[in-house]
Amino acid sequence: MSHIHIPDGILPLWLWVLGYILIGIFFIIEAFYIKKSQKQAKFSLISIMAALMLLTMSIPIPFPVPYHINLSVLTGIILGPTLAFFAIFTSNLLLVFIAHGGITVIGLNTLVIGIEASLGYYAFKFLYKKTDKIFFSAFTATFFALIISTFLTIGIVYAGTHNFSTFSNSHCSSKGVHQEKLSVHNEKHLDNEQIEQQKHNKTEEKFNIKRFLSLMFIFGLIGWILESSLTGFIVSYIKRVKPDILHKFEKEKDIEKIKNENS
Amino acid sequence: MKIADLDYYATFGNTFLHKVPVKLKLFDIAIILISALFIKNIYTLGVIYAFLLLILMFSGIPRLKTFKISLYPLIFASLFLFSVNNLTLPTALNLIFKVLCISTSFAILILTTSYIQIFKAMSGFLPDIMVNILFNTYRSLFIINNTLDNLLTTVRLRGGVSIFRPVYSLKTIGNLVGFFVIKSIETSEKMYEGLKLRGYSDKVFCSRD
Amino acid sequence: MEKIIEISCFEHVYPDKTKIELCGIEFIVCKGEKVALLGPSGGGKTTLIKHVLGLLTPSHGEIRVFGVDPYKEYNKIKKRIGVVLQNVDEQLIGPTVLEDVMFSPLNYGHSQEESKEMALKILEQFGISDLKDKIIHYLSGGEKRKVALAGALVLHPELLVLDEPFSGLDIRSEKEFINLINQICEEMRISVVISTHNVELVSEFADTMYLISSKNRLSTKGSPREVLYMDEELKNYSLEEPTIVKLFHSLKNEGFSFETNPINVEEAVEALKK
Amino acid sequence: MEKIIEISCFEHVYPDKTKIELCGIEFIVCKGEKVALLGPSGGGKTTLIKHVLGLLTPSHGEIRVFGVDPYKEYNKIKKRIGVVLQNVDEQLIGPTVLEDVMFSPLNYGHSQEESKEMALKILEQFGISDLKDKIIHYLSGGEKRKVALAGALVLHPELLVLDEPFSGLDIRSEKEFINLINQICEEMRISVVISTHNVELVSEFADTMYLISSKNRLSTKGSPREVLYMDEELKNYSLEEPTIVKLFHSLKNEGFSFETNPINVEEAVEALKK
Repeated sequence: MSHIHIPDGILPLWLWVLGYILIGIFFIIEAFYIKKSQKQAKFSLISIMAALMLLTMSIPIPFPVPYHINLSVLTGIILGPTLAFFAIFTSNLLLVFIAHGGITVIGLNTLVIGIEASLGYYAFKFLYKKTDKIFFSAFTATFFALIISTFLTIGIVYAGTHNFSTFSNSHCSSKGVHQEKLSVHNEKHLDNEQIEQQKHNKTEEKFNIKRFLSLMFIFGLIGWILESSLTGFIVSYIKRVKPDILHKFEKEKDIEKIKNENS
Repeated sequence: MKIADLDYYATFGNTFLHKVPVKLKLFDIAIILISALFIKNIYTLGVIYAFLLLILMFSGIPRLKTFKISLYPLIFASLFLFSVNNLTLPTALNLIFKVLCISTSFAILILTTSYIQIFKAMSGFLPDIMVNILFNTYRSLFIINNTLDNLLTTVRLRGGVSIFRPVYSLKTIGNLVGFFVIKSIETSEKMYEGLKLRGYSDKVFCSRD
Repeated sequence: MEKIIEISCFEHVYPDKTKIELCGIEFIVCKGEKVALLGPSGGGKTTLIKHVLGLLTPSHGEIRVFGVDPYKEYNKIKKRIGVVLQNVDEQLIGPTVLEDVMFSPLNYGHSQEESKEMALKILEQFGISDLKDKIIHYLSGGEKRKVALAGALVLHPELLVLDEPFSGLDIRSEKEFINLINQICEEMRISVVISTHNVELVSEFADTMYLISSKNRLSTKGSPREVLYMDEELKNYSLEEPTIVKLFHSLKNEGFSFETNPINVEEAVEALKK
Repeated sequence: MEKIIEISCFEHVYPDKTKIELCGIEFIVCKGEKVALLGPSGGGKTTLIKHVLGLLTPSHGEIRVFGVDPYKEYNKIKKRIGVVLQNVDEQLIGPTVLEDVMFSPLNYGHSQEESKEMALKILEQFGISDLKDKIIHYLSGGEKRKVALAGALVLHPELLVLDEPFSGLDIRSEKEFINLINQICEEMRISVVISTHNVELVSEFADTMYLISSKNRLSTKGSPREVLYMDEELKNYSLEEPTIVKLFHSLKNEGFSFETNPINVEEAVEALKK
């Protein structure tokens, strides 16, 4: 549930434009770095991971909830913490055209899932180095990354919608009036004000962060467990069949081992 | 609906919408997007949506399929609407219309315009590496899609996965995806080898529009 | 004789409106029979096989496998059918050979021990016990095919379906694989349906042959000897005759006459001696 | 004659320690020569080809292509080599046929117009101009192969390298593809290296044949007629003789004698007439 499946039209302009700006800056720096470090060859791997993310979504999961695999943490593990952003951006962009997610939120989406992938990568690297248990490391890393990114999502939605009543025009004006009143209120009018405000609160449309949080968590928890176990199984499989894909982690681990032995 | 099927309609369909220049279509989408984002009047939004439905009705593209695709974002819109205290009908309708306007126009676009055309139109203002990634992703999608189809068919023919043994089923799917990942990575390596042999010089490999 | 597959004139329309129509004669596979579907690539062989396996349902016509409609009730018959599809590479799921062969038994509710026993038994029967701990990914093409076949036969199905089982194999591996199929089918007494575009090999395993044309009409049926000597028919189906058949056709055109229609080297030697 | 490829005894060790050793005789391809590498799957054909293309470098031994070491200086010679790999799908970049064929010219610095002209010309030469706006993944296997070949030849290289170009094609498409290769090579006068496991087809295009064994030693060289009649050699390389050769071997064992060693149907008819 880490995708911001928020459709277009909910988040305010400043927020999603900010998302685009941040991701744009990131990409410019990254593209420069890729060119400098002669890593252009990576585009092939990036695109295959984007294609993988898109296609694995259609794999039916035999659970009563409609759930689709994301593979964001796996993408992080395979591509590394920065290149994963490109794959994630690409898959988001392609998804927009099949009405799966909004076009305005691509920037934010890429940010959140990219951070998820990066966190997953670092968590996996750390855990695998320490424990040498492949399934455990992948599972925990994914679970951890998903929790963080869900909070990030909730935070973004909250930042964008806590003053939700600006949403439709009728409430827009009343809110304006309301704020004006609040700003000019003084001790004398306090009682009056409070009564009025309570009245207003009862009828005002307000984004309920608690309810959203619990909805996200109920759906989220199932998703986290599914995604984490799947990532665990996938990474274990890769480790058994083609360990050189996880080569970079193995190296790290070996160095750690030698260190331990020496100490 | 699968991307491969959508691409097929977009490529081989022959409706009047298929013939509209891509840039014009993207321009229209942009207008609809901006209107949907900034118009707050429910009736205006309703009219735009009705207009889009009308286009869908008479466009000659598969109506039901397109309609179904366009409904998908409603699931998430409703998740959001459930979280609003004292929700009123106008607000709900306002949001639903916004969402539907945008999703319907994208659904119509993707059934009448192939990804290649869209990418080409976009390639003018994207960095080199992004253009390569987009075109290569498109190509990779179709190469590895066959692999996935074969894998899923095999699992089905060999007994399928069962909801009653969740851990075993998850492990099976994990193995399947793991295999798919390995196979895909190998494919990407070979694709890059092929590119190199054909003289790829770290530039954009597709002609920009 | 018990009919395992029965297909009367049927038609399939793909989403892109490609129409595959396989009519003309009935397609029937009896118990214990080995049937080959011969036709050029893209001629509808795989479509037919997908219908038998319940992966597709026809727009018109009826398909019966073990007496039921496979599309609707595949679950009822799935245990009785073993399948190896075209791209073997993408059908082996287990990380190791043993785990892959154990996949079906486990899925059908056998215990871990039972499944392992069954898998080991079939691997032994196939003479590939030594592969059991190998990682699938590093097997050769021929070995992969054997493992896939073992996986398909581990539950002793009554019908074996093979889609283009020889593509990509070198001639030696092809022959080996055919011998294995023939041997196993005899031992287990199962019916087989094989689709192939390889005219040279078809006579070595098939009792009955169906020709499927690129114009997508199923219409010619017969024994390999009959069908392979139908010069005109083969051309219509855009197939080439096997080398031996071609040689004897040429010799006949040169005025020689033979009593028999040889389809393999041994028979050809016999015929030429006379 | 000018030697385009020269390989003396060389050895390659893969990371998993599989050792591929191709020694015995020198592997040489002269200007204008058509050379076939024949051997069973997994016998080192692809390894040899990867060395020629500079994708691998040998642990021992030396490889010279156009006089340079391809691993170190492939850039110098890459324009002179056209390649079609085993899985054409992975080599076609698309999105459309025309754009795919234009890929190499564009990357070698030709302008958009020039590249387009070159691509159109070669497509016409191949008789596939009608495919030019088609999207790659909607082509048939045979068409894809033709497009890949067009893409490899668009810059008129001096050497064409084909790795298993026939796998997965039906016999008719194989023949078509061989005819195309033969015709184009004659027109453009290029040298060709083809790896294949198909003993039946090899005589139809090769001037010289090398046998590569699964024991990974390159050692037998000769014209198809010579090599295909080396009964014992072929067995050592775990290859089967082509049908016609097998027939004539059997006939000779039965006491018949022939003046020639036929390798195709026409020659066989001639021989038998006598």
